[in-house]
Amino acid sequence: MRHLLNRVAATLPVMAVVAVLVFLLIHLSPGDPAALIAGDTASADDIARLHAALGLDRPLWSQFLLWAGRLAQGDLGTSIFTHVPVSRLLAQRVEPTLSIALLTMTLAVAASIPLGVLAAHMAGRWVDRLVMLFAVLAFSVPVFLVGYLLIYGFAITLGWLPVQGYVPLSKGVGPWLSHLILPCVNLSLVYTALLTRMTRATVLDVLHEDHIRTARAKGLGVVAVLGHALRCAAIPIVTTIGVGIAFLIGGVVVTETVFAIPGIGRLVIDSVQRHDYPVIQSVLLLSAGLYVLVNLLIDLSYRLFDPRIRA
Amino acid sequence: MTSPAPASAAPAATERHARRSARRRRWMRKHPPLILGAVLLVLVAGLSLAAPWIATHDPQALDPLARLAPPSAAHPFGTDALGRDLFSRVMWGGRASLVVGLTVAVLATSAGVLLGLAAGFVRRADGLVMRLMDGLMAIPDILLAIALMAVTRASLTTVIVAITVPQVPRVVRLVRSLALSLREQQYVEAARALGTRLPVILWRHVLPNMVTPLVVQATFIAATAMLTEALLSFLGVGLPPQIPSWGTMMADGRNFVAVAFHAVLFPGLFLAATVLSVNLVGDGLRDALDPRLSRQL
Amino acid sequence: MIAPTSPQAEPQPNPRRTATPSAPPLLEVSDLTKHFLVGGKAGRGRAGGVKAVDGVSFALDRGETLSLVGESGCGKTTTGKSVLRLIEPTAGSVRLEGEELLGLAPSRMRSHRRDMQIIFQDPYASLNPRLSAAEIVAEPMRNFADPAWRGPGALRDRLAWLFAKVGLRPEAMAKLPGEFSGGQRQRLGIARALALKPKLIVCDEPVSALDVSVQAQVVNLLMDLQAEFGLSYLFVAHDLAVVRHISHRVAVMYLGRIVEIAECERLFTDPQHPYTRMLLSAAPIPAPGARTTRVLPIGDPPSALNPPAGCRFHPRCPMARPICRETAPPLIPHGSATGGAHRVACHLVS
Amino acid sequence: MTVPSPQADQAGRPPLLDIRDLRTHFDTPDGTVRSVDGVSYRLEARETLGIVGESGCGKSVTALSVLRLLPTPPARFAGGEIRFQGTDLLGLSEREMRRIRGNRISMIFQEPMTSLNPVLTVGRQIAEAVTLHQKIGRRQAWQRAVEMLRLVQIADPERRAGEYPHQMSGGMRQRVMIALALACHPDLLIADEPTTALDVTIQAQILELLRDLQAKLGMGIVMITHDLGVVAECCDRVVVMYAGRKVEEASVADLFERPLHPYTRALMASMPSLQGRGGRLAEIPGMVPAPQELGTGCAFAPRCPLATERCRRETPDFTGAATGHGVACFEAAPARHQPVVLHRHAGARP
Amino acid sequence: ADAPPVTLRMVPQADLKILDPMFTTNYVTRNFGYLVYDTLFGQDSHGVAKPQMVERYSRSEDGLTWHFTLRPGLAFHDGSPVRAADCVASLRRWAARDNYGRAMTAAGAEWRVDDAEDGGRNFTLTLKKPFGLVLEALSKVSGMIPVIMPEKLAEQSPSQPVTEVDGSGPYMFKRDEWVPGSKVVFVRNPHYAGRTDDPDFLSGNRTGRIDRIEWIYLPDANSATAALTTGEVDMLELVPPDYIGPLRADGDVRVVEGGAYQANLIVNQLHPPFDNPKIRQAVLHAVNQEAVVAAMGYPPDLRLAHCASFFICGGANDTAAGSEPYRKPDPALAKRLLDEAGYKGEPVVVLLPTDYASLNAAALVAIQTLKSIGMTVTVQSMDWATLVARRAKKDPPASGGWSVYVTQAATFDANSPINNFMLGAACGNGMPGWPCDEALDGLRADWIRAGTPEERRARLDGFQERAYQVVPYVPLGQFSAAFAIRKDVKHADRLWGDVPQLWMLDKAAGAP
Ligand SMILES: Nc1ncnc2c1ncn2[C@@H]1O[C@H](COP(=O)(O)OP(=O)(O)OP(=O)(O)O)[C@@H](O)[C@H]1O
Ligand SMILES: Nc1ncnc2c1ncn2[C@@H]1O[C@H](COP(=O)(O)OP(=O)(O)OP(=O)(O)O)[C@@H](O)[C@H]1O
Ligand SMILES: [Mg+2]
Ligand SMILES: [Mg+2]
Repeated sequence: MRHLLNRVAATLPVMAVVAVLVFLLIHLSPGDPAALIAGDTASADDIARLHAALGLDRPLWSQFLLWAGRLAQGDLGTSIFTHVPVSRLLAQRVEPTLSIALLTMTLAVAASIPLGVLAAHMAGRWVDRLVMLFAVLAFSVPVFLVGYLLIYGFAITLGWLPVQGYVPLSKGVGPWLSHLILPCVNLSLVYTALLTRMTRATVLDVLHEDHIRTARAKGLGVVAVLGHALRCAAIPIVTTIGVGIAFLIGGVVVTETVFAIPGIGRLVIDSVQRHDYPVIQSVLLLSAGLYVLVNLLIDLSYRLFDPRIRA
Repeated sequence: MTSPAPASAAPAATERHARRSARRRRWMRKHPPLILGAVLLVLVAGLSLAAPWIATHDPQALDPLARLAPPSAAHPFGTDALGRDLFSRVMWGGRASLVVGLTVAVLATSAGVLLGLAAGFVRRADGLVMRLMDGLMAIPDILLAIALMAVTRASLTTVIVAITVPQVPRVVRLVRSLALSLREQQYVEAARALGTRLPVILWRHVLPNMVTPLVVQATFIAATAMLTEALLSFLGVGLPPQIPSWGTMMADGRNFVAVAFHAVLFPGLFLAATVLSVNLVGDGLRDALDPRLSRQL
Repeated sequence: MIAPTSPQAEPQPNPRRTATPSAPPLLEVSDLTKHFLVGGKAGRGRAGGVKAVDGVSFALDRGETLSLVGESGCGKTTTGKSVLRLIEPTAGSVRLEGEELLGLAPSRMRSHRRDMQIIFQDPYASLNPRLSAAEIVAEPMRNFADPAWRGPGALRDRLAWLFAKVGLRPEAMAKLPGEFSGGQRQRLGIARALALKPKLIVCDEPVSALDVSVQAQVVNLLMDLQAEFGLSYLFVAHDLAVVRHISHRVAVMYLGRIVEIAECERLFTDPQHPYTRMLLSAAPIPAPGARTTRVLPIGDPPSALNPPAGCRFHPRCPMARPICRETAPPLIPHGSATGGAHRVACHLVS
Repeated sequence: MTVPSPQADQAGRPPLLDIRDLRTHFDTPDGTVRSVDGVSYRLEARETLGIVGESGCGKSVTALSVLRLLPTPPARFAGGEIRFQGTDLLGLSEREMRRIRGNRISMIFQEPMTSLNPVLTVGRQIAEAVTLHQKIGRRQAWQRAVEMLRLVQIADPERRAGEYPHQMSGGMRQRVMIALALACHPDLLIADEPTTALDVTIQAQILELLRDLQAKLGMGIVMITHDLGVVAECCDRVVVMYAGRKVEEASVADLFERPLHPYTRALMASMPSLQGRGGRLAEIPGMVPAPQELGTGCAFAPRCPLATERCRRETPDFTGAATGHGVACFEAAPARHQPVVLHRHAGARP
Repeated sequence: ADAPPVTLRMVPQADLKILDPMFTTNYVTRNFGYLVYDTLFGQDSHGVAKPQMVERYSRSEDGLTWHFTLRPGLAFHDGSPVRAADCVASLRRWAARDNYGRAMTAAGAEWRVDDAEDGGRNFTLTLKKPFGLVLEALSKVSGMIPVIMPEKLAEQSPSQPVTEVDGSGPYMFKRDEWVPGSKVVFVRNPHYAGRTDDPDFLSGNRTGRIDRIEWIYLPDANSATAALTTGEVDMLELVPPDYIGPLRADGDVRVVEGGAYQANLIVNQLHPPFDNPKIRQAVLHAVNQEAVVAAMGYPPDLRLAHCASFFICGGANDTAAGSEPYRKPDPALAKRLLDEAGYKGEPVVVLLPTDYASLNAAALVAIQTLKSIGMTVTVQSMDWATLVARRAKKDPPASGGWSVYVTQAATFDANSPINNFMLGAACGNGMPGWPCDEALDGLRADWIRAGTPEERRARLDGFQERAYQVVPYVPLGQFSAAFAIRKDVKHADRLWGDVPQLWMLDKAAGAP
């Protein structure tokens, strides 16, 4: 319990740093948010009034305190362009993004761990070479190029899957899934590559450790030995899953654009193009929070995998 | 030293040289990805550098009446939505990718080394630097780059900065962890015992022993940077369109994917080939120089 | 219970001393203590942490070899490095030729480094793999500009001399450490330690990693150098045969404390502390049938994280009495014949 | 050839282990490494055979060859056979081999710290071996694990079985390794430097334990070590290896009394003794050759004071096996008790 | 029974951000306005203003006093009746921002509720000076349209958009289903009181036939087009130009011409070099309209090789007056004019939008044009939102201002001296570019006051002749946009102009 609290407490400074960074990012920018909010026909007076109303004339630190204070109360502000509370905008878009992220992660983990273990077992042979070639290719080809290829092939030419969009889970698992397959396959390629490489490298490392020789000297077969190795390799792999969350969130921006999915990624792109700062800030905070949260969970999960950490 | 020494040293030297080059050849044969990557990279870089002589058209000349033409003899890669010759643009466009890749790798690595060494060797700096890096790491790379682009005007410099900033924490963490382990190395301890000053220790003992992982890391950063540049351009927040780059070309072409796939395909292929070559070089270097790195990088 | 911070008496004048009686010994360590904080981040570790070295005192004369022996983790390395301030001791005093080293400013400390050097156990890890042999040996000389080796010519001569001293051929100068064998690397380490003409060398298990045949070469070299330059060695080792061969005096450590210290000959022929006896009886003798009976300690060594109260050896001591559980025995002189040079920390030895 | 004939012993049973002219080579990018190049030895039940030699001479490779635990490639059996109770192990399929490993032949490794799986309880690791080879349930297997831990003198085995390796000291881990190795009552135990990483007191405990267990369970033991002391204490016969070859084989008493091979003699002379502080140790000049640098001729010739032209040209056969004391040396056989004149190292004048 | 609602899915031309059609000139917001709000008058496909909410109206002899009476039964979405007071408040709000509204205010317009008790159905407009375009103004199709919203909404500050939505239009906005950036949902307004006459453009019976309308914003041209061909959506409001050809070839899809547009080069007339009309003329001479519209991607049949008018060619006000010198692009003449005007290489700062493909293309051609006549061009790329903010700056180009940007205007923002957003701007206006020519202002006022069509025509010609001399902006060419609708949607042939009249469409129940 103490441990848990300690861990949770350790995330606070990270989030505080993120908050400062996010705040500074916008406030050190050259544009004037007030001019943007006021719109294209506003007069200089209008802008000046807005400037004051938004508190933009105050010193930076006081603006930060004001902003952070509201943030602490869960008030993310209001979108400059749609005048809708940012929290509502985000809430509307969480489902598609989470769906993509979770499904992608599931696909990637399910594919990469067997692949990585296989490659490690076959290290140096052609299976390994093939797997590594796939991994390096997936790392090298731009996500969106693959996305368009997938759309072209599976949605337009073959017509098996929808081209774009998102159907909420409440409309049925079938439609939901059919809309997610292409984007998730697209996105999972990179993630799978990352995890496969990591799995291979760690398992390969473990396979060189002394206790694996002990296991083999006991008479264990290949599968059991690989099982042993995978257990020992769990922590780096799980860590990579966590670090990969950042990868994933970044990738979601692209896939959502390519597959026209109304998720948080699309929101952020729209907002960037319109300088809708409250939205950008909130998305940055949200994704950093998600990253920190996932990595906190992963951190806590280490104890499941490695008894040495339980002490 | 008297005269016999050089006389006997000369054959020894040539012999050692011969042995080394033999070893190098063997070593290269053992690492086909490295060779493949290096050859590919040299090829792409060569084409980009030779663009002024290879290009058949002015890469910026518009010809609206001949837009989106499929590949033909006059336009080997076809034309884009404004009738510009894609072949010439692709040849020229490599420069942006290479410049971005190289600059980001150098900048991120240098910044990372400075901060990482500070964190690893100056106890008071450690907390501050690492908290800052944790904060930066928590924001996904691409989002951070996008956000940075949102607050600045698009230009080569801003794109490079926006791509560099998210990469720095990675290097810092690597350098710091290397520094922490090198700090405990006996030869560093020995240097302290010998009265060597900290800056000299860093320069003579710590930095040279970081070079291998850093070079490998830098290649991966270069590859990531090229992809990110294309990605930012694709999302409309990257290089300004007047700079021909594979990324901006694909961004230009993305609206025409279904009617003129070639406008995306050719720059995409070149980008993929370049990134692939850099990744192969990185992987190859890692495996060749220090196989244990594969877990860290 | 109230345990005295140091159960050991102040160092006594050493009868082996060669200088005038009024001059201080070369090295005088008293009450040296080092506690490592454990448990990761500062503050959250267990109070006190690992008591790696807990009140160690001894003196070392010019031209003398004092060995530290004991089981793994008893604090030998920590003691050696603390003397050089490669590890910052928690408390105590280290005096080199009478001058206190602890608390010296880094710049002042640096100038003392010329007099004290260290040779490490691992001949692979202690040489920077990217520097040539000549650069490695020249490093200390570059750090301290001395007229004797200032200027490239003088430096080269000095290097050649050093290489010859440790039995390396001059051609070896250009090679990288990776191109040497273990024994040759250890010679490089010795040459580097020797470069500044130190008075004291801490040898942290310098031969443990070497093969028997090479070990003999290095042991001989160390002894030759001592004879030639009057060096003093603080010799950390666990191979009792080597220790017996090379030392003048031996200190036996157990869990951060010295339990017995004596002239080498005496310690091996007339060990007093039960732990010393066990240590000696445990060493395998390369002669079939030589071993008669063997008394071994009970169980495993306790952890330095929370050492037992009283005599630290009592849980493993077959002769332990109630008092051993309660009071830590002081390190007191044993036998009048030794003039106080043989000291034992045991309630059972009078 | 002087390989002992494959005839059965008096009882008509084949020997427990009979290695004949084993050659294990490694194909590396830098050429073929002949790590084991013609090694033969024989072991009877209840016998302990010591194998000594310096680092890299092929002791471990020989042992791993027996269990076929070397990765192939790069390892390759270039010749010879390994008969275990009459069956040639090199001819078995991987599946058949697996049934032998951990069941009829077990192995203990040098590093107790890393040879156990850090994420599984020790009880489970032992029980796993038991369920693998014997048709018993999980509960019984666990019971067996606890029994084995008790057998190797681990206190409170029920609790310890549920602990992880990191919760144990080095000595305890090595005992767990022994328990694991003996869990299926193997006929042959190969111990590859089982005590090198341990303190002397713990080493003595472990060696005693092994002796005890051998008396109880009656397995044959191959004891690999580089410490002649260990050999003297616990082996019946000894094989001395140098650079991938067997250079001498004798009963322990014979070997220590009248070592025949110059290498064996030099080895013994170079060891400091516990008997007194000595002058200079006898050195063996040079170093152990790297296996890929081996040419023709006796591998020890470059370091050997007795070497002749012939030694450098021809590889000496192993002779005298029938007498129970064999040696591979042209110069050795007649030279009983002849003093060996050893080189003094040129650079190390006193 | 619970038959699933018949749903029409349309890809709008842009994302709906602002919900107040009297606040912004955004076309999406306007289209949104026509769905959820109603107007007093509606234009038919002949450009004639027809009473819409108004049952009857009268005009005094001198044209200075107008009486309006609302149709009975009009109701807002919550069922409450539409009152004269709501109209008056809405019109006042509109007059504060719109060009027409301001012009009317300048003519002394005053709005008044007639029957004081609870707001009634009658209200009055009084003017101090003659204003010939009252009905045109009240039925204006573009820019900020005079919709009628409840009094309490209309009374909010006109410098902030109204964020609530409550209208009396044919459809209701489903705020709970609104996903900004992605989806806007409308359902049929049960309280809508339609007229009895047939629907015609924005007039007549606008009662919706389809139960539910979803606007699904798909910024990616490929996705949008693919979604239409696979039937995931029923309609694209604005077909990406390059996909017009492929969609025409698709048997399930009908491509409908969707109103004329004019591409424009806006020049900043506050600062050199474009404060000099001669330099503006030079640019006008240099422009090759065909290249511009070709670059924008429109197929040949939807673009004009050359439009010799500031107004929409083929529209009500099409006239060639004064355009004679500009019939052919003449770079040589342009260069000469530039020399004569004393152009000395002052830098021309072009704002290049990166996120609108067709504007980007047009701008790039414009840049090439400017360079080709020897102007020093500095390009600054930015997204449209930044550009919109930047263009409001009056600073000199060298210190953060700008010289040139490219935009486009649909028919109703181009086709008259007052509709046309640049020609309609008088001196002292806030329109970026800040055109100011006193003579032109006078001619415009004359045109507004003109009583008869003939008179108006003549004054229009005069106005355009002057415009060709002072060049308030540079027209870059004219093209037609296109809708695309799946063939299972009925009545697509009734669509006209660039406003999607979704209330006219119908779809068989049960169709996907
Ligand atoms: N940096 C450190 N942090 C925490 N504990 C340490 C540290 N260094 C040493 N210790 C602990 O201090 C104790 C003494 O360590 P030291 O290395 O001095 O032992 P040693 O006698 O040299 O052992 P060995 O024979 O194994 O080299 C051990 O318990 C060790 O775990
Ligand atoms: N996988 C391998 N590839 C190449 N060479 C190998 C491999 N394994 C062992 N060798 C070589 O075989 C030789 C014998 O090694 P081995 O491990 O048997 O030595 P050892 O006698 O057990 O030494 P130590 O006392 O250090 O354990 C060494 O020179 C080693 O370099
Ligand atoms: Mg030590
Ligand atoms: Mg070995």
